[in-house]
Amino acid sequence: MKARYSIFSLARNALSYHENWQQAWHSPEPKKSYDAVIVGGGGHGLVTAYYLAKEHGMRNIAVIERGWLGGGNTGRNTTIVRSNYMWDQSAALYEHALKLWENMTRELNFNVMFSQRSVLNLAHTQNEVRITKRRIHSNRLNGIDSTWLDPEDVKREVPIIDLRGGGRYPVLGGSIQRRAGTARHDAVAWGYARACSEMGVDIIQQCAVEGFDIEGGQVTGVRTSKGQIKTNKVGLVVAGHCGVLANMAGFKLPVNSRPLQALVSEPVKPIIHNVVMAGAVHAYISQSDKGELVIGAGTDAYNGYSQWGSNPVTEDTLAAICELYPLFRRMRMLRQWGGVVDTCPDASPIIGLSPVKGIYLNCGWGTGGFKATPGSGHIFADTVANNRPHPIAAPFALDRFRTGFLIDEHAAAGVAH
Amino acid sequence: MPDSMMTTAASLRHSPFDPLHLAVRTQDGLQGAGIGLIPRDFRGLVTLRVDLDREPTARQAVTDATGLDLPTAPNTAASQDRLSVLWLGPDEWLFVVDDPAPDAGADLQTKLTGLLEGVFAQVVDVSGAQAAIGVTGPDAREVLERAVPLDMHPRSFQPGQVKHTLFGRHTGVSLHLKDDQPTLDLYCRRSFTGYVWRYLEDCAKGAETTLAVLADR
Amino acid sequence: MLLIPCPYCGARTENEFAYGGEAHKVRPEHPEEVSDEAWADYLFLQKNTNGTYYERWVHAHGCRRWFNLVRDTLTNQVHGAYKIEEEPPKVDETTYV
Amino acid sequence: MAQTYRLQDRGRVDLERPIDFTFNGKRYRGYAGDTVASALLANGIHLVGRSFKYHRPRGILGAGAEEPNALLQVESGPRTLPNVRATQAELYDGMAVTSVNAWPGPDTDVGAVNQLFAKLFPAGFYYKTFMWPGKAWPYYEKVIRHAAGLGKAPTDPDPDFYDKRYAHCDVLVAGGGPAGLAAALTAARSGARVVLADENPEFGGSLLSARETIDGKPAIDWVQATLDELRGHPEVRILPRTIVFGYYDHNWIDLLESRTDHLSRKPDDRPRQRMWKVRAQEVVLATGAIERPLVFVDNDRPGIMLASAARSYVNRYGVKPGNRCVLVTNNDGAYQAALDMQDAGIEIAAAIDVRAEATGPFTERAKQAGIRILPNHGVAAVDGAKRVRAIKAQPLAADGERLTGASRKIACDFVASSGGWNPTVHLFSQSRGKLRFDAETAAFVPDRSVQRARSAGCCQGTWGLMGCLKDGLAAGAEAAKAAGFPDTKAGSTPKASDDGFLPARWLWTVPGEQPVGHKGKHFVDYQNDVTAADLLLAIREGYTSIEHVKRYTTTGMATDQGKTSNVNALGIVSQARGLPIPEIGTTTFRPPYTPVTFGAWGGRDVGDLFDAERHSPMHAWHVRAGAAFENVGLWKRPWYYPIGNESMHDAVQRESKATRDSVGILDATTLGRIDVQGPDAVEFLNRVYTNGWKTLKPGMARYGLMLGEDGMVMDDGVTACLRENHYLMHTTSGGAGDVLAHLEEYLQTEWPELRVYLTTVTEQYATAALAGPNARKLLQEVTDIDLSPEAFPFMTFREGTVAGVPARVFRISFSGDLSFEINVHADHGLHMWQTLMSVGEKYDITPYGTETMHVLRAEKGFIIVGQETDGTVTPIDLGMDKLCSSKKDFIGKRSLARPDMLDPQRKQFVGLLPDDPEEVLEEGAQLVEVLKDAPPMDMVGHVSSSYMSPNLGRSFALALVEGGLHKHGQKVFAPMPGGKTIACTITNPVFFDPEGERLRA
Ligand SMILES: Cc1cc2nc3c(=O)[nH]c(=O)nc-3n(C[C@H](O)[C@H](O)[C@H](O)COP(=O)(O)OP(=O)(O)OC[C@H]3O[C@@H](n4cnc5c(N)ncnc54)[C@H](O)[C@@H]3O)c2cc1C
Ligand SMILES: NC(=O)c1ccc[n+]([C@@H]2O[C@H](COP(=O)([O-])OP(=O)(O)OC[C@H]3O[C@@H](n4cnc5c(N)ncnc54)[C@H](O)[C@@H]3O)[C@@H](O)[C@H]2O)c1
Ligand SMILES: Cc1cc2nc3c(=O)[nH]c(=O)nc-3n(C[C@H](O)[C@H](O)[C@H](O)COP(=O)(O)O)c2cc1C
Ligand SMILES: [Zn+2]
Repeated sequence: MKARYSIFSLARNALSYHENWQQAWHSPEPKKSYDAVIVGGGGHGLVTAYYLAKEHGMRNIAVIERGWLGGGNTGRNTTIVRSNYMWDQSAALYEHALKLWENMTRELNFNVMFSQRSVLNLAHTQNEVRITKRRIHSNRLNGIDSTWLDPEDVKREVPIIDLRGGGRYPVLGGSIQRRAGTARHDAVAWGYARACSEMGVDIIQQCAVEGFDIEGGQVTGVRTSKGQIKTNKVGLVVAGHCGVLANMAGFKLPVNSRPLQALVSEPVKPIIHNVVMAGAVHAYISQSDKGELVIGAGTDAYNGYSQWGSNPVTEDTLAAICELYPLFRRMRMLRQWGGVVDTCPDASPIIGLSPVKGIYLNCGWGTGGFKATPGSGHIFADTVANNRPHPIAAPFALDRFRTGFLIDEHAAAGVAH
Repeated sequence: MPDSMMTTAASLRHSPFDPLHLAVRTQDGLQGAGIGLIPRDFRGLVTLRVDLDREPTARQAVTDATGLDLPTAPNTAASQDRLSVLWLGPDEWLFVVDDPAPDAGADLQTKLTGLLEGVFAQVVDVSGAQAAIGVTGPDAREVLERAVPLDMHPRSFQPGQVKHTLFGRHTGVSLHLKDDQPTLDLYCRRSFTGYVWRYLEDCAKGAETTLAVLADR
Repeated sequence: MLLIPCPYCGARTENEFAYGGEAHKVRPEHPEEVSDEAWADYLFLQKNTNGTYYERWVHAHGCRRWFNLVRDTLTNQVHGAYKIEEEPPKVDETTYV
Repeated sequence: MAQTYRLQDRGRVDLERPIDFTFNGKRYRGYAGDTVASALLANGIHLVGRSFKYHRPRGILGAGAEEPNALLQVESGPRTLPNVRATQAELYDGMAVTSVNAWPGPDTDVGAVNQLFAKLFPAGFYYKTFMWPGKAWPYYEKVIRHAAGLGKAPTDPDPDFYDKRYAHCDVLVAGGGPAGLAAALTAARSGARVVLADENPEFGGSLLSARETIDGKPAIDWVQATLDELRGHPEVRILPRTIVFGYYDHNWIDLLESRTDHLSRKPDDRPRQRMWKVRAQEVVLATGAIERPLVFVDNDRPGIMLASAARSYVNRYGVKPGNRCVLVTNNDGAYQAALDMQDAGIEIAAAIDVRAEATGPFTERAKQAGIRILPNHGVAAVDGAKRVRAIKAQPLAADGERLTGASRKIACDFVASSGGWNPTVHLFSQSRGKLRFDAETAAFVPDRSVQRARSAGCCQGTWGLMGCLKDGLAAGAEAAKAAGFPDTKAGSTPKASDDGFLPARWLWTVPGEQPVGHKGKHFVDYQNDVTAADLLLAIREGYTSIEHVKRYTTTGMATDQGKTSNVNALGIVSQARGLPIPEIGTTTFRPPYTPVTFGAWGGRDVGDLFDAERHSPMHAWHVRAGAAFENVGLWKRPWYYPIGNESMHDAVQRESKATRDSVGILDATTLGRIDVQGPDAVEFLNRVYTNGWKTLKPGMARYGLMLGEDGMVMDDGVTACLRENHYLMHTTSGGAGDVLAHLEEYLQTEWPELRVYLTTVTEQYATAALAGPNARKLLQEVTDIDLSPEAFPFMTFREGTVAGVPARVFRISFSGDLSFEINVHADHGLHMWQTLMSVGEKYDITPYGTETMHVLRAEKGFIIVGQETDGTVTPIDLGMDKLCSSKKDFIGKRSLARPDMLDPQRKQFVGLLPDDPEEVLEEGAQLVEVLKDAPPMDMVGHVSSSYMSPNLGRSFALALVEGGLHKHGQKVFAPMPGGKTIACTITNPVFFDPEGERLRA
């Protein structure tokens, strides 16, 4: 049993100079075989393992991570969490996740700093106004909190914004979801890893999956850089690398991998208190608890697996930030990086079965899967354990690209961060 | 028909520069300015599209119509008297008639179309669709390098060359380098004239040089 | 900012170009005769290679021609460009995990 | 005011030019050439701020970009700048700087209470607490947020402007020390275009801080001579105050040039900063090296600084950091600083040397100079919280992990510390070059370049001056040659000394009296308050990967990005894990090298130039008429034309009615137009539109619907047959660019056999749409075209003159009324418009904007792509399946046959009439069939367009409703916020003139 974290345990440990803290998770060598192998030690993979162990009694399982835990998009995203999606299917999925976020810190006994500071989505054109209102009405009737803001309301929420948008893109209004916000991204990975480890899940880092053993259309094992592992259930949760693993397993996905970039400014005293997204000009901003402005940009225009992101995209985003927040022109960029996101034609994820028996898919989250982390893992664990899609996952099956039942979130917004 | 409308069509024209209310300096020269911009009102512009491999007779037909040999080397232009032809792509050229007459473009179009009868080609009058801005002066390259990603250095952009490129963030322009003063003609889409002009003004400011608006011709 | 060798105009910066995705995808000659699966394959499925990738680009702010490029999607190294009607150049292909 | 610590006999500041400035409100004096840091030190000030987490008093550690402590707020008001490194900020007259993160000031800082609880704040403590009670996190968070951050963001708009430019060169040299200057020289001699950039106001790099000679003369003479020669080469561009901050793909390199920050009065006409976006054929990196501090207990006390910084203050700025110095070092090189200081009259109280034996060329000279050296000693303790007063030295045990024996206290007023050197490999790493760990110097050095770049001088681990010069000369020559220039040969290297800093001992934590973490703090990352104990804790808790260590402890994540802390952290982690440093690896170097202003990235692409505004030839007229404008793509289109104080609603009602009653005029110039020509033009149209084109004769026009290959509606518009094989296609205003790109792609890649050419002619024409019952009468007054219905039927066009200029007039209608669209050469647009306005006066002609256009078309049930459609709507959904030919293939056709496209329950296009004719539905409102008391409710559709119509005398709307095509007459409800519900009836979407009599009139 792990020691619980609290102010008291901190005080107690302070007396022994913090020399007696236990490991948050163990790093064992892989066993010869597992009941299920989750490929990808990002948030989604870890949550999947967590619920497989917790709700489906599967303890002989492993999470296999090529690099370091949480080092994929989980560790490089702008951490926006919201559930105000337009289509019913998406709303169900993201709201399921948001509810789990609201209890995550206590469930894990690990403070993930889920900060429900509210998320605003600005509308800059008449068309955006129409789409935003359509989304708000839909949210409301789906039981999700979402309200329209007139420009003056936007100004009240974000006093530093220039409603004139530099003259070119005036703010015509926007939506606000007050239950939405941000979270400490690394803590999510660490908190779930700790909880998994406690239930006996093997977390194996620095171990890349390099191939699959497939017999008669059924997966029988994975080949990794640390050797062969037998298993007949494999969950692929590798975000931008889903195409690479699908190719290994002999099928293709409707996914393009693209670098998506973000950047932070130097830390300053609190100046912006919520998350503000401006789809029309591709700029998303919030301020972390450490003080830096966290800014998200658009994806590169072309496929790529490089974790940087192209230069013109940075320029465009910072120009937009200067437009909406003229007083940030003198702020300085401290660090810029990228992650490889898995974009689907309809900007919705793929969750469910794959063409290979025993291989399950959880991918296509693109620019916006962090917010889904707990919900995604929860319904995916159910899917893996029971070999059929969880009801919330059902509409997100790969087959929709054959039948045409796309869940096109482009219709609702430019980009789905 | 009301009397006011009986005037000739020519005087009823407005160039894309009219709304900019430019203070054009009519005396000669830059007078110390680092860059001069010249609103080149009213040019005859015609696009030609033809695949010279597919249509071997086209080349001669064009020469018959214009006296110019179509430049086939990428990024080049040919000029003679008041007519230039700019390479825009492997099967695309822009003819520029340096003549303010309202029908300059239409006339050339008619002529080319006639001579290319039976040839698979496209000839389109685009005199209204584009605006031409002359750019000259010792700082012209420095200023333009703020607007376009091209290398403007004489080693890589020589007189007689034309390059089509991105201008600012949103629009394409063609740059035709005419001499090493340098003097260039910049062609942009008409609706972007204000953007391009203001952008160039701002580039001059950024380059810490002075800008003069010079009269055409 | 990539430097892309347009087969017509020469090397220009990335922001003059627009991307067109995987190259050598061919629209079925008779779409009505192909299965839903095959159609979905044409419409949506991607090789999405991590490594040597054959892809379409158009010189949007240049000569407006479409052409193909061979690029390493991990390193962004460009192996060459060729016209739509040309054969791809010979390159040592790499794929990464 | 006296600058007690100013040396009169050395330094490069201009003693003739005193400069007054204030620090925390108090006036001080410095000289031209000073940085804020050197000026403060000249005035005896070390304490400049407080640390991030513990609010510990902090001083000045470095003398350049590496500074982690002395971050200040420069100025207040609109030009304020947070987090400026005092060591880089050039002093100017009247400059006002203040401490950050300290209230009321660094001397008496309230936040310092944090130090009392420091024991509760180890790395990652926040993950373990603030969890109780459950809902309290927001309150904790508020407190945490207020404690965080350093300086204050400006709160006023920036008064400055920024320049941004592209540049191309053959050789870019980053860094202007001896190596960089030498490289620029040989490159320049070859005739190559060279850009040489250095972040400092002066070139010379570390030579500015040194007292070395080159060819027997002061090194600075060589710098001068080199610069003079470089200035004589016309193709060389020399950029001082310019950081090379980002190295991207394909030798694309970003630079930031500072233009006015160092000026007292900022000229209006000069940009504050300039961003250079450089494509370099070849690159020489000559970025030097950064000294690392030693990690000993309480090594953050004000007065403790890097040995190289102390040397720099003495030699470059003519400032004594104090009168009595203790050197703490693990290497020989630091004695060079001690010697220079001693020469300047500073007493070297002692040198605490952690090496078992203090040896090496500089050490020997120090011994000769009488400097007392304590070899094999560690630092037991540091006295003095706000300024170091004394340091306690004690011998090291044999393993170097503990202290042993008797300690002695050495009084001092500052400490110079040296833990070795890190080559500045940031740019090399950004270029994805591979690093190699050099065990001898315990440093990462460049191994293999991935891009066309090479390193020279200290940044590649060449430590002696002569070696640096040689490197530089060779690298410059090689780069020029690789860029295609004649071989200039590096030539012979000027004579200079060639000492390195070895021997050294790599003791990553210098032990103190008590074990690390027990008493006192061993700082690794000063700025983020990360200690050696924090690193050890992270490893103990399983955060063993260096990336986890970084994120758990935040080491290296501050504004200095770990410039001084990086390798020390690796050393400590390596020791704790028992793995060699190369196996630990480094974290990723990312741009920018030092922080870069957002405004410079934005450059001129802000304000009016943020996005291009496209204007029609009639734009100025609309502005004069007082129109309100709407963005449509990049176009500015008149939205409505209010008269006096008229509201938008009133204006639109008036415009709509006036048009239906008499005649209205709309600027339709923005419609996309594509000239389509070639023998296969009809075949092409057949493939790209859903409907058939074979029967369209010259003079006729037809509406076409265009789909994406996924079967979804993409665009629509009217295409006219001008002649055989020659068509003019119209697209939507916003869609024009995409449509042309889409069509060209198919032509060039799928159907190269089709003989068709496309050319955009959108702006060739200016277009006015005249609509309303009096349109014909009005137009007939100004045209020679016979407008009679017989001569000019609906869906045809005619050519002639209008207002005396050549025109092509289409008889098509988007308003549903009798309508003519008049196209003239763009040059004639304004004339045509004005003529129609003046002749139209007698018909009360009314200009109308896009909003009225929307009302009128909606009354007719005409869709707008992007409003009725959203990328998920098929022609079948719109009830336009009749427009989809069954006889041919077209783009998107196959997709319409997929199973889910045929589902009768898809959302389909309908009209809606609210039960209350006064009630205007909100666009975007969702519709339900079964009302519930509260959400959730099942939605069956949404309102896409909704208006009050003065012509119908009531409100109406368009919507998409599940199975709607077969639900005409049924009821649906729009539940609104606040409990209100709007009941409506589903109808046919054509509300006005269903037989089309008006439009054919
Ligand atoms: C810059 C940026 C900003 C973003 N902003 C937001 C936002 O604000 N809000 C939001 O909701 N979402 C955002 N996202 C998206 C979000 O980060 C992702 O959708 C989400 O984190 C994906 O989580 P994951 O667990 O599926 O993937 P990851 O965290 O990427 O985990 C996948 C893991 O699989 C591993 N892997 C890959 N190949 C192999 C292999 N062969 N063998 C073993 N392991 C392998 C990877 O190393 C990686 O650790 C953003 C993304 C980026 C890049
Ligand atoms: N013997 C030793 O132990 C030792 C240690 C360090 C330095 N040195 C001496 O220092 C000198 C090193 O010469 P060098 O030319 O290699 O380095 P340098 O330090 O003299 O010059 C590097 C220059 O590059 C600048 N710079 C660094 N990064 C930059 C960037 N991104 N953008 C713009 N400017 C940047 C620095 O400010 C500096 O001015 C030699 O004289 C050497 O002997 C010796
Ligand atoms: C929300 C968020 C906040 C961050 N804040 C900082 C920061 O304050 N300082 C910093 O150096 N990096 C910060 N980073 C960036 C990380 O240092 C790192 O660049 C990112 O996780 C990608 O990893 P990589 O650069 O190692 O590839 C932040 C990242 C995220 C996702
Ligand atoms: Zn080209």
